[in-house]
Amino acid sequence: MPSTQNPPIAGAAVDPPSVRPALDDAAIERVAPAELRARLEALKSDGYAMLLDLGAVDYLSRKPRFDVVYHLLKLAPKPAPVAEVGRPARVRVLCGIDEGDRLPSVMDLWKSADWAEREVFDLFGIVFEGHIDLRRIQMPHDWVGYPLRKDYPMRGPARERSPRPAFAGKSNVVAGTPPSGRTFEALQEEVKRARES
Amino acid sequence: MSVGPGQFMLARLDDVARWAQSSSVWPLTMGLACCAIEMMTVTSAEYDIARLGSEVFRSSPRQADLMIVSGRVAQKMGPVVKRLYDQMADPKWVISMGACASSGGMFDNYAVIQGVDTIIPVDVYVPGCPPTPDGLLYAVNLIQQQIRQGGRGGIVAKA
Amino acid sequence: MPWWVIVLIKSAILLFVVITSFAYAMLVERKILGWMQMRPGPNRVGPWGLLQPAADAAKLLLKEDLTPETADPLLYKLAPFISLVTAFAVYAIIPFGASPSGAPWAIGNVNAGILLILAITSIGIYGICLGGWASGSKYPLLGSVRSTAQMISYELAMGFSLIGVLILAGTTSLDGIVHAQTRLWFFIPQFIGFVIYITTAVAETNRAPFDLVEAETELVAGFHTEYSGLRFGLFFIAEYVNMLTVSCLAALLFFGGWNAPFGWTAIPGVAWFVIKVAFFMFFYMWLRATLPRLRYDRLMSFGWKVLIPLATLNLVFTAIVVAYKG
Amino acid sequence: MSVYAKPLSADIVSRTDNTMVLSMGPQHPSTHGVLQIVLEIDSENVVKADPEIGYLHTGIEKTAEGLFWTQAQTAIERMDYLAPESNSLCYALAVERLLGITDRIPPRAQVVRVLIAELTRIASHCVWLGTHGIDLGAISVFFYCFDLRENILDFQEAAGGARMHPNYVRIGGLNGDLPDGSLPRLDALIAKFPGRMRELRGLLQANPIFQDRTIDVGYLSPDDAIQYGVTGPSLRGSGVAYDVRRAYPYCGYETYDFDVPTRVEGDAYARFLVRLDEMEQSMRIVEQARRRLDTPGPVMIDDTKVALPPKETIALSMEALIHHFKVISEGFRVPPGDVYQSVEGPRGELGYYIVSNGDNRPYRVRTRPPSLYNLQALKCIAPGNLIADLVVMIGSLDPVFGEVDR
Repeated sequence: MPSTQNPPIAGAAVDPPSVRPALDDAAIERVAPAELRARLEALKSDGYAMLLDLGAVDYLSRKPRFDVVYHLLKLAPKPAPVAEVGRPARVRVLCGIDEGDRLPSVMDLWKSADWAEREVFDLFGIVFEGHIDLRRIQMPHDWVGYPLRKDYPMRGPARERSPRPAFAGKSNVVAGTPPSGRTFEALQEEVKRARES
Repeated sequence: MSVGPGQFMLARLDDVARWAQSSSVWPLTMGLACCAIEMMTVTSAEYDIARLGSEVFRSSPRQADLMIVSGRVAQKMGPVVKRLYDQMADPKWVISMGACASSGGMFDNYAVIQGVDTIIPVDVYVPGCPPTPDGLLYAVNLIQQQIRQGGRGGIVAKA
Repeated sequence: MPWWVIVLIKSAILLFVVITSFAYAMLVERKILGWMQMRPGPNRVGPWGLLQPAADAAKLLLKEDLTPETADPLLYKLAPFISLVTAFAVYAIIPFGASPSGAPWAIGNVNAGILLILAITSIGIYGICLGGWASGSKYPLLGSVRSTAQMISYELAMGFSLIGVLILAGTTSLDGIVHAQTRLWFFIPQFIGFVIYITTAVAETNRAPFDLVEAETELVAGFHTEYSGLRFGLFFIAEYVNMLTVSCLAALLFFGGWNAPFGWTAIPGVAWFVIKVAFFMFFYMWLRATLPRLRYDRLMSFGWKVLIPLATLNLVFTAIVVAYKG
Repeated sequence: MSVYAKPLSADIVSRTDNTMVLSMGPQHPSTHGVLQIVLEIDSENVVKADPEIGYLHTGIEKTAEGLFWTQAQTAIERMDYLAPESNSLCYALAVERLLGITDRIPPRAQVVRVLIAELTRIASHCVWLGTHGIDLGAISVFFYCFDLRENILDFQEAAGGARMHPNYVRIGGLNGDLPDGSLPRLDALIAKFPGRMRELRGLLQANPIFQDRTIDVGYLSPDDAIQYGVTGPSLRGSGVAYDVRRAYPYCGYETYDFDVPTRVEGDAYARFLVRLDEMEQSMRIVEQARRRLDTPGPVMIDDTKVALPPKETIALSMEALIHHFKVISEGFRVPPGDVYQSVEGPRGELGYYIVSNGDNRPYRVRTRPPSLYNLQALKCIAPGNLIADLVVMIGSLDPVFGEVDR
């Protein structure tokens, strides 16, 4: 896939988790998308009451392309002093998924998955089946493209082709017409044109 | 060319107006990112922007004279900033606080508008990441100077 | 000289005094807040910041006057004037001192003075209600709804708290009430009434901790969110003039007006009056620097469930005592 | 892909006849930044609250992918701008794990890291308390808090060179030892702290209006808190004493003597008290760290592959010059692997999931932002309360939008 990144982002994609597991104290599991839901349900009923984090990684040239990473914490949902909490177990569940495939949503298991899944959808374009309100969360709702994918240019498609205007001499005398000629409308136009082409 | 009494009077009134506007610059309560914390700090005891008569932070854009763009302006926030600027009543001034607001700073990426001056006119740029409260105070001083002299345009608050 | 010329001159002097004192009340408030917060406060505009109020006023005057498209144009433009005119009108009957012969220093001496003041200040709140409603925007609307509720719950308790004073003085004219306090200031026999009055007065003038109407951190700027420039300034003026009014009333009704304490008559009566008013103004500023804001519904229940029953009890008790003593 | 995002409009909030939709933010004095909450209100009662975030999305994670390992730290500090050193500490710890040098960090560096992290926590809580006070209308608290914060920032500036983002904690240790004269300054701060805390407690804790505003407001049950992934003081306000410093100690936290304050009430007042207690506990740790600072020692790992060689050796040794040039011009390479490292930030468990593919830049830096998860709980606690309470709830969850949106 041609990339227009600037500066170039590290090239050869390997799958680091398969190279060197267990650098931290979390137990690591790799699950296929079909078994993901069942495995997470089992973990939940096993006492992993908190979904610490839900994120994704794009291994551009790997098959399957994305890893969705779940971090779970075994913490009982009741008031407890320090001694009782102790050192709750952590588990990391990795699930490989290809572009266009869908993952089951875990929003009904852990409510914290709501925004996390929306964020992964927004920035990676991974669709979670069963999420009740899957829409963009970080980017404007009419944004095109998924910025955290490796083939998405760092500065966005709109600006990546055109070098930014000279920095010097930037001042503005009258509202709306800075000497650089880039008003808000012009900027919007530029973005629109870039999106269409 | 002779100066008639009327013209003289007008000139004096203009001076009074400029003095009043420069002595009572009320900023808009609009915090964006890291710089917003330093913007808050400028009201605190050690810096005290109140000395200049500018501690009256107004939350309603209608009543504010000065917009301090304090932090990076995301693509999603850009239209909001523009709208707030449009909602402010004339005369109004803008300080672009910090590297991100002035130029995008270190975040030269898809998400950040590269300089708030692409969407609204800026009067004073303050460098720094974030600028110290002293820097912002100096910028407000420059704004006052600018109002008194009647000019508009991008000034960089260089120490 | 015809009588109306005298009234005009008196009014002009009074207007000047009130405007000056409100302007400097604003500056002093900013200074006092500053000192309480370990900072100097305004000190660059003119010597010691003395020209700050003038600069603020001139700036507001020169600021663009916006009218939102959704606003009701007539009421939107009228509302600040309602607030302002009623705020100033009260001073027509407030006496500041007395000549040696006993005649009060006031523009007009009205028999039913206290009632007139209550009536006029009640109209003032319409400025806030109408202004908020006519802005055609949501935050001002919420602000004006709050002000309506606040008006209903607090006017009543305030009125009740004053009746005790009226019973003791046996008159409704303001200089009569002051004369009745030559021996004993009413805040001693009417202490509960005084506390209720001070509380409701803060609520009436929408000052912290009862500043719900413009609660900045909840409703952006409350009822005047959409106002800019001069009209916003008028609301501002009205607020401070009202603050001055309730301070004057507190001094007149409970602190003996221009009567000197402990027979210290070396200082003239007017000066005593000013000192007392200044004390109450300081009290307001102190409150603002110290207390968090009450919640809207708590304010209502505080008014209805605490203040009004208390004021009623106070009233009944006073009436019984006065009737018993004959 | 045919899934399109729905635009934000009034119709996403279900409305009945009696309600109106009110947009609170993104510019609102008490949303603590650029949060927008689309409220459905019935007079002043909140029927439904839908927080809309992303107004400060900066793409820091993407930017970090394009920078060297050490450079990325600069961008990462800008996430949680109230506690920048917690971010850099967590990131540095994670990268140290990937490099396998965790055990070789000099002890003095660890002590200073603890010191800086705890001072940062106090400074962050100062900003929280000040703004929380302002939200409630108690304006003076703000000034006393910022005065204390100013002292901490002065210390930080002396140590790292900048007030807010000093980038003092580095991969492998610290950017230089504490400068001369900073320990007396620290002692003065330690001496000043209890008095200031008494003032702050006096102004708010026993104030009946403040109690009235915060007690029983924003009740978050332990069950809900864990469901929503709430951590930090907000979770401990609900009674669960989960603290990363105790559960997964780092930087030698297991050798410090401190309590983990908890409350079982779960309301805004409980969270307020937990944070105040936490400030005092942090000061306890600072005092202990201060005592350990009397013994001098190195503050950077003795490994010129990762750390810059000492400045004075560069002019004398060819090898040092080469190492210096290599580290500056192309950074260092980190063996491939992935790691999840978390620290207890002022807002809760701040975690970094970092993937390295063996290059000199991070392949992926995923943050576990405590504010994002804490703020989500707002959807649970907001309905059924007044707008005035909503302000209290946002304040008591203490979100920082640099971190929520990144």
